[in-house]
Amino acid sequence: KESVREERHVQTDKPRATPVARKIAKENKLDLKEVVGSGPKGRIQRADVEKYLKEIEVKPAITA
Amino acid sequence: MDYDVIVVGGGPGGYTAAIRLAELGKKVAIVEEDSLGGTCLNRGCIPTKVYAHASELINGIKAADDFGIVAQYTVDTDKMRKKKERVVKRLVGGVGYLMKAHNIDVINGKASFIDKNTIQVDKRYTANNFIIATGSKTFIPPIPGVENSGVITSDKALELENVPEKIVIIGAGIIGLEFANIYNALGSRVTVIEMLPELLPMIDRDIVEIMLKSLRSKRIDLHLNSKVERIEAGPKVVYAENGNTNSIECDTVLVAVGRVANINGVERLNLETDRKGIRVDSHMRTSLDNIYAVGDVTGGIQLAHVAAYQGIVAAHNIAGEEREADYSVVPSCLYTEPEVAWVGLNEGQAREKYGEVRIGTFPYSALGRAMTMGENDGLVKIIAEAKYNQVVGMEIIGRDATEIIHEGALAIKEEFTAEEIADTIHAHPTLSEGIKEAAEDVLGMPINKG
Amino acid sequence: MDYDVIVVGGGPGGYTAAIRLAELGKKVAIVEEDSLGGTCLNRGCIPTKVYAHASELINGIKAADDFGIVAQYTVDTDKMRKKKERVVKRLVGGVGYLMKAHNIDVINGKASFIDKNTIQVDKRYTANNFIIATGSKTFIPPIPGVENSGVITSDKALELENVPEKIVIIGAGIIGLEFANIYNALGSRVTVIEMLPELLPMIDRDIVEIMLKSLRSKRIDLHLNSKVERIEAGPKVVYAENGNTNSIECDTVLVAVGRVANINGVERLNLETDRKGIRVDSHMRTSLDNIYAVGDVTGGIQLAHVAAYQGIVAAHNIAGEEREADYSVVPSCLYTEPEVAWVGLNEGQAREKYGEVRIGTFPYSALGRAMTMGENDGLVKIIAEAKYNQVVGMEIIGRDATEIIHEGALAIKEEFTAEEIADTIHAHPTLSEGIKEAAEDVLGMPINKG
Ligand SMILES: Cc1cc2nc3c(=O)[nH]c(=O)nc-3n(C[C@H](O)[C@H](O)[C@H](O)COP(=O)(O)OP(=O)(O)OC[C@H]3O[C@@H](n4cnc5c(N)ncnc54)[C@H](O)[C@@H]3O)c2cc1C
Ligand SMILES: Cc1cc2nc3c(=O)[nH]c(=O)nc-3n(C[C@H](O)[C@H](O)[C@H](O)COP(=O)(O)OP(=O)(O)OC[C@H]3O[C@@H](n4cnc5c(N)ncnc54)[C@H](O)[C@@H]3O)c2cc1C
Repeated sequence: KESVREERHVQTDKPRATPVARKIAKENKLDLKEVVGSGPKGRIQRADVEKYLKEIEVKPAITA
Repeated sequence: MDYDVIVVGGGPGGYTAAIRLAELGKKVAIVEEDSLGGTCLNRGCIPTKVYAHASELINGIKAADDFGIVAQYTVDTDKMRKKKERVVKRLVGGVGYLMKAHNIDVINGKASFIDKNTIQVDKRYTANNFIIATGSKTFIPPIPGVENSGVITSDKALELENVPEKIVIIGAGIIGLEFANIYNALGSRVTVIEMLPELLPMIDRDIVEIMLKSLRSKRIDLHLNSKVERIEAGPKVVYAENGNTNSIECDTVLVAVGRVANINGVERLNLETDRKGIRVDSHMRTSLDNIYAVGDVTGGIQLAHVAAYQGIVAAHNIAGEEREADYSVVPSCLYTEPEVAWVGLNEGQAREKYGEVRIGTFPYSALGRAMTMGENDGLVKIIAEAKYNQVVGMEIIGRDATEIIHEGALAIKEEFTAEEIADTIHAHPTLSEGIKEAAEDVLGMPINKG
Repeated sequence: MDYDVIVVGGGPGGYTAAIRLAELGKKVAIVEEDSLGGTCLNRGCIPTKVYAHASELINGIKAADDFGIVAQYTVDTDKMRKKKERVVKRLVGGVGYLMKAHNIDVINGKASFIDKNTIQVDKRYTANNFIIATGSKTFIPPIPGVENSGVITSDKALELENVPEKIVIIGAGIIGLEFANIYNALGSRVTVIEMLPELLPMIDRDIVEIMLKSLRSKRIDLHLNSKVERIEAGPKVVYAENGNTNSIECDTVLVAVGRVANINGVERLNLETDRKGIRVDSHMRTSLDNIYAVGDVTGGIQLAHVAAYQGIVAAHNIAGEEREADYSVVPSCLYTEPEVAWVGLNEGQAREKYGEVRIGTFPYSALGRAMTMGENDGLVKIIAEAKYNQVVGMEIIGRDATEIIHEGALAIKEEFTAEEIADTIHAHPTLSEGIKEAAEDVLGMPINKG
C-alpha cells in the first residue's frame, strides 16, 4: 500500500485550526486565513493565534 | 400562565430538556403518566444493559476455563430481575432528585392538550411553551396469531419470568439482536427471523461478517429474507424463507420489529404528522409555533442520546437562541458480544458523498490487549475521504466498541484527518490502539499490520 | 556498509522503529539477544494484562452473585500461566512475522559496539545509523537481605509458580499496584509498602481517594511513608513506618521499586549518559551524531507506547525529516480494578501553568452504564484552564478508564475546549458519557449531576 501521509501541509478549503485557536480568533474577530499554522500538517494552534495577535498589537495596522 | 414551559413526558428527551430549561432560568414543569426516565430507564436501555452485563458475566465464566479458572454456575432469574429493578429504581429516583434540585415541578398523570397553551392532567395547567416528549411504544405487526399466548414484546421479556427453552425472535434489529444475545447466554435455543435480506444494512459487510460468525459460533439461528406469515398456537411460527414455507415450534415468541410514535393526548392540537411521528423542523419546532417535540415521538433516530440532544436543542431555542439539530455525528451501539458501534458515514455513503475514499482497518486478533482478554473477534474500520484523509466514518465490532467509538465521534465532529489520530499517542496495551493502527492503515503506514 | 540502519533491541521501541524505517525505504536489521517484543511482550505489559484479565474474571465471578449468577470456581495457576505463554508466543511470533513482511533482518545475539559504525554479534555488522533500544531491567535496591530466598522481581512473579498465602510488595508504583491487584484476586493476603508519603503522587487526590477506598475494601494493606530496612529469613520484612519499626512475615516479597536503563554492549561508544540512562535530544539523537536511542534505555517515561513513539520519531529523523518528540500528551494507565488513567496536566500543574482553572467531574455512581455493571466506584475529572475552557488534563478512575481516556488524549492534543466535548453526542448508556457530563460540569451546565 502506498503511503499517503502528508508530512507538511494539508491544505483544505478552510484553514485547519484547533478548536481553541478558532475560539480565540472568533473572540478577536480575526480571519484565520491570515495566520500561519505551526501545528502538525500546518494546523493553526492556539500559540499561532496568540503570537499573531501580539504581533498586530505591537505594530498596529498603520497600512490600513 | 402557570409555567414558562411544560414538558410532556419524562423520558430522556423530556427530562433533559426540563433540566436545561431550568438552567436557562425558566419556570418548568414536567408531566409523566408512568415513571420518570421513560422507556429508556424503565423498559429500554437500562434494563437491557443489566441483562447484557449479566450475560457478559455468564459468557466470562464459560470462557474463564481458558485462563485457568474453572467455574460452575447456576442462574437465579428472580435475583437477576431484582438486580434490574434495583438499578432502575435508583436511576428513576435520581431523575426525581434532579427535578427537585432544579425546582422543576413533577406532575403525575396523563396530559391531554386542550389548546396550544393548556393541558389537562388532574387539573388544567397553562404555559407559554410546550415540549412534547411522549416517546414510543412497541409496534405490533398485523401478523395473524400475534395475540396468542407465548407471544411477547420487550416489555414483557424484561420481566424475565422464565428462560424459555426455545425462543423465536422476530426482527434482527438492535433490540432483537440484544435479546438474542441475552437469551443465548441464559441458555435458550434462539432463532431470529428477519425480513430484510441483509443483517444490519446500515453498516459495512466486513463488520457484519464478524457478527454473523459470532452468531453461528453461539448457535443462534438467523433466517434472513424471511417473512413471518402467522403464529399458530404452541406457539409455532410459520414463515416464508426465500419463498419456502417453514415453521418452528418454540416456547416464546418475542416481537421486535420496531417502535411507533406515542401520539396520545396531543390529538386536539392537530399537529402536522407524517408516517413516523410528529413533524418537526431543525429547531425541533412543530407546526405550532410555541410547541416543540423531541425524541421518539418525532419518529427520527430512535435513540436515547438523540432524544436528550434534541431536548437540549429545543430548550435553547425556547430560551431564544438559534440552534439547529445536526445528526451527522450520532454514535449507534449494539450491546451484544462482541459489541458493535458505528458513527458517521459507512463506506458506501462516503463513496457517494466524496467519490474516492480510503479505508483503514485493524483486527482485534492483532491487538495485544484483545489477546490478553481472549477477545480475538473484532475489527476497527476507519472511512476517510481520499482528498485530505478526513475521517468521515468509523465502525467497530469487538469488546468495548461502544466506548472506544467515541474517539471516532470526536474525530468526525472536529474534522480530523487520519494523521491527527495516528499522531496521538495511544496507551499500550489498549483496544483503542486499534483505532490508531487503523488510522495509520488509512495513511498507508501501518505498524503492527502485515 | 551492510545496512542503512541497525536497531539494537527488539522491544516496542526497537521493533517499531525498524518497521517505520523499512516503510521509509531503508535497509534495516534488528539485533535481539533474547526474544522479540522485549520486556513489554515477554515480561511486562502483556503477561501482566493476561493475569489482570484473569483477575477481572475472578472478581466478576465474585460479584456475579448480585446479578443472580451463583458461581463456584477454582484456580489452576499452571493453566493460567500457559494461557499467558500462548498469548506471549503468539504476539512474539507476530513481531517476527512483521520483521519478515518488511524485509528486516533479525540478528540473534548480544550486540556490542566496536565503533560508531560497527557492532559485533556472531560476527561484525556495519551500518550508517544505529538505534539503541536496549530497554531496562528491574532495579534491585540495596536492602540487606534482598538476596534471600522468597524475594522475587516481576520477572519471577510472572512465572506464577504458586500463589503465596501472604505477599509483601515493596513499591506502590504502577507495577506494584498491578501485582497487588492480581495476587489479591488469586487469594493472597497482600501488603504494599511504599516509601513516599502519598500514593500515586502524579495524580489528583480525589482520584487517589477512590483507589485508597478500593484497596481498603479489598483488604490490601498499604503502608505509606514506610521504608524497608531489611529482609530477614522467612522472609520477614522489617520496615520503618513514620519512625516506628514494624515487621511482617510472609511467603513472598516482590520487589517493585523501579527499573534501570540497560546500558550493556554500548560501553565502547562512550555516549553521554545521566543518572537515568543514555542522554538524547528531542530528536532522539545521542551524543554521537549517527546514533539514536529510544525507549527505557533513555530513562525517560518508561512506557511501551512512549518507546514506540520515540522509535517513530527516530526513524523519521534518520530518514532526513525533522521531528521532535513531544511528551505533553502521553496517556498513563494502571490496570487495577478499578482502572486508573490520566493524560495531560493534573490540577496542580494546570494551576501552575495557567493560573485559574476550571474543574469538571462526574461520578460513576451517577452513570447508567456503570450501574448496569455494578461498577459504582469511579470518577471522571476534566481539568480546563479558565480563560477559554481549554481542556488541559483528564483523569479517570473506574471501569474501562484505560480505554475512554483516549477521548481526553485527542481533546488535549487537538486543543479542544470543554464545549467541543459537551457538544459531541455520546452514546447512551456508556461510561464515556461521564466524560461528556464532566465537560458540561466544567461549563457549569451539568445535566445528570445534582
Ligand atoms: C428494549 C429497548 C432497548 C433500548 N436500548 C437503547 C439503548 O441501549 N440506547 C439507546 O440510545 N436507546 C435505546 N432504546 C431506545 C430508547 O429507549 C428511546 O429512544 C428513548 O427512550 C426515547 O426517549 P423519549 O424521551 O423520546 O421517550 P420515552 O423514553 O419513551 O419517554 C416517554 C415518556 O412519556 C410518557 N408519556 C407519554 N405520553 C404521555 C402523556 N400524554 N402524558 C404524560 N406522560 C406521557 C411515557 O410514560 C414515557 O415515560 C431502547 C428501547 C427499547 C424498547
Ligand atoms: C511488569 C511490567 C509491566 C509493565 N506494564 C506496562 C504497561 O502495561 N504499559 C506500558 O506502556 N508499559 C509497561 N511496562 C513498561 C514497558 O515494558 C517498557 O516501557 C517497554 O518494554 C520499553 O520498551 P523498550 O523497547 O525501550 O525496551 P524493552 O522492551 O526492555 O526491550 C529491550 C530489548 O533489547 C534487548 N537487548 C538489550 N540489550 C541488548 C544487546 N546488547 N543486544 C541485543 N539485544 C539487547 C533485550 O533483550 C530486550 O528484548 C511494564 C514493565 C514491566 C516490567
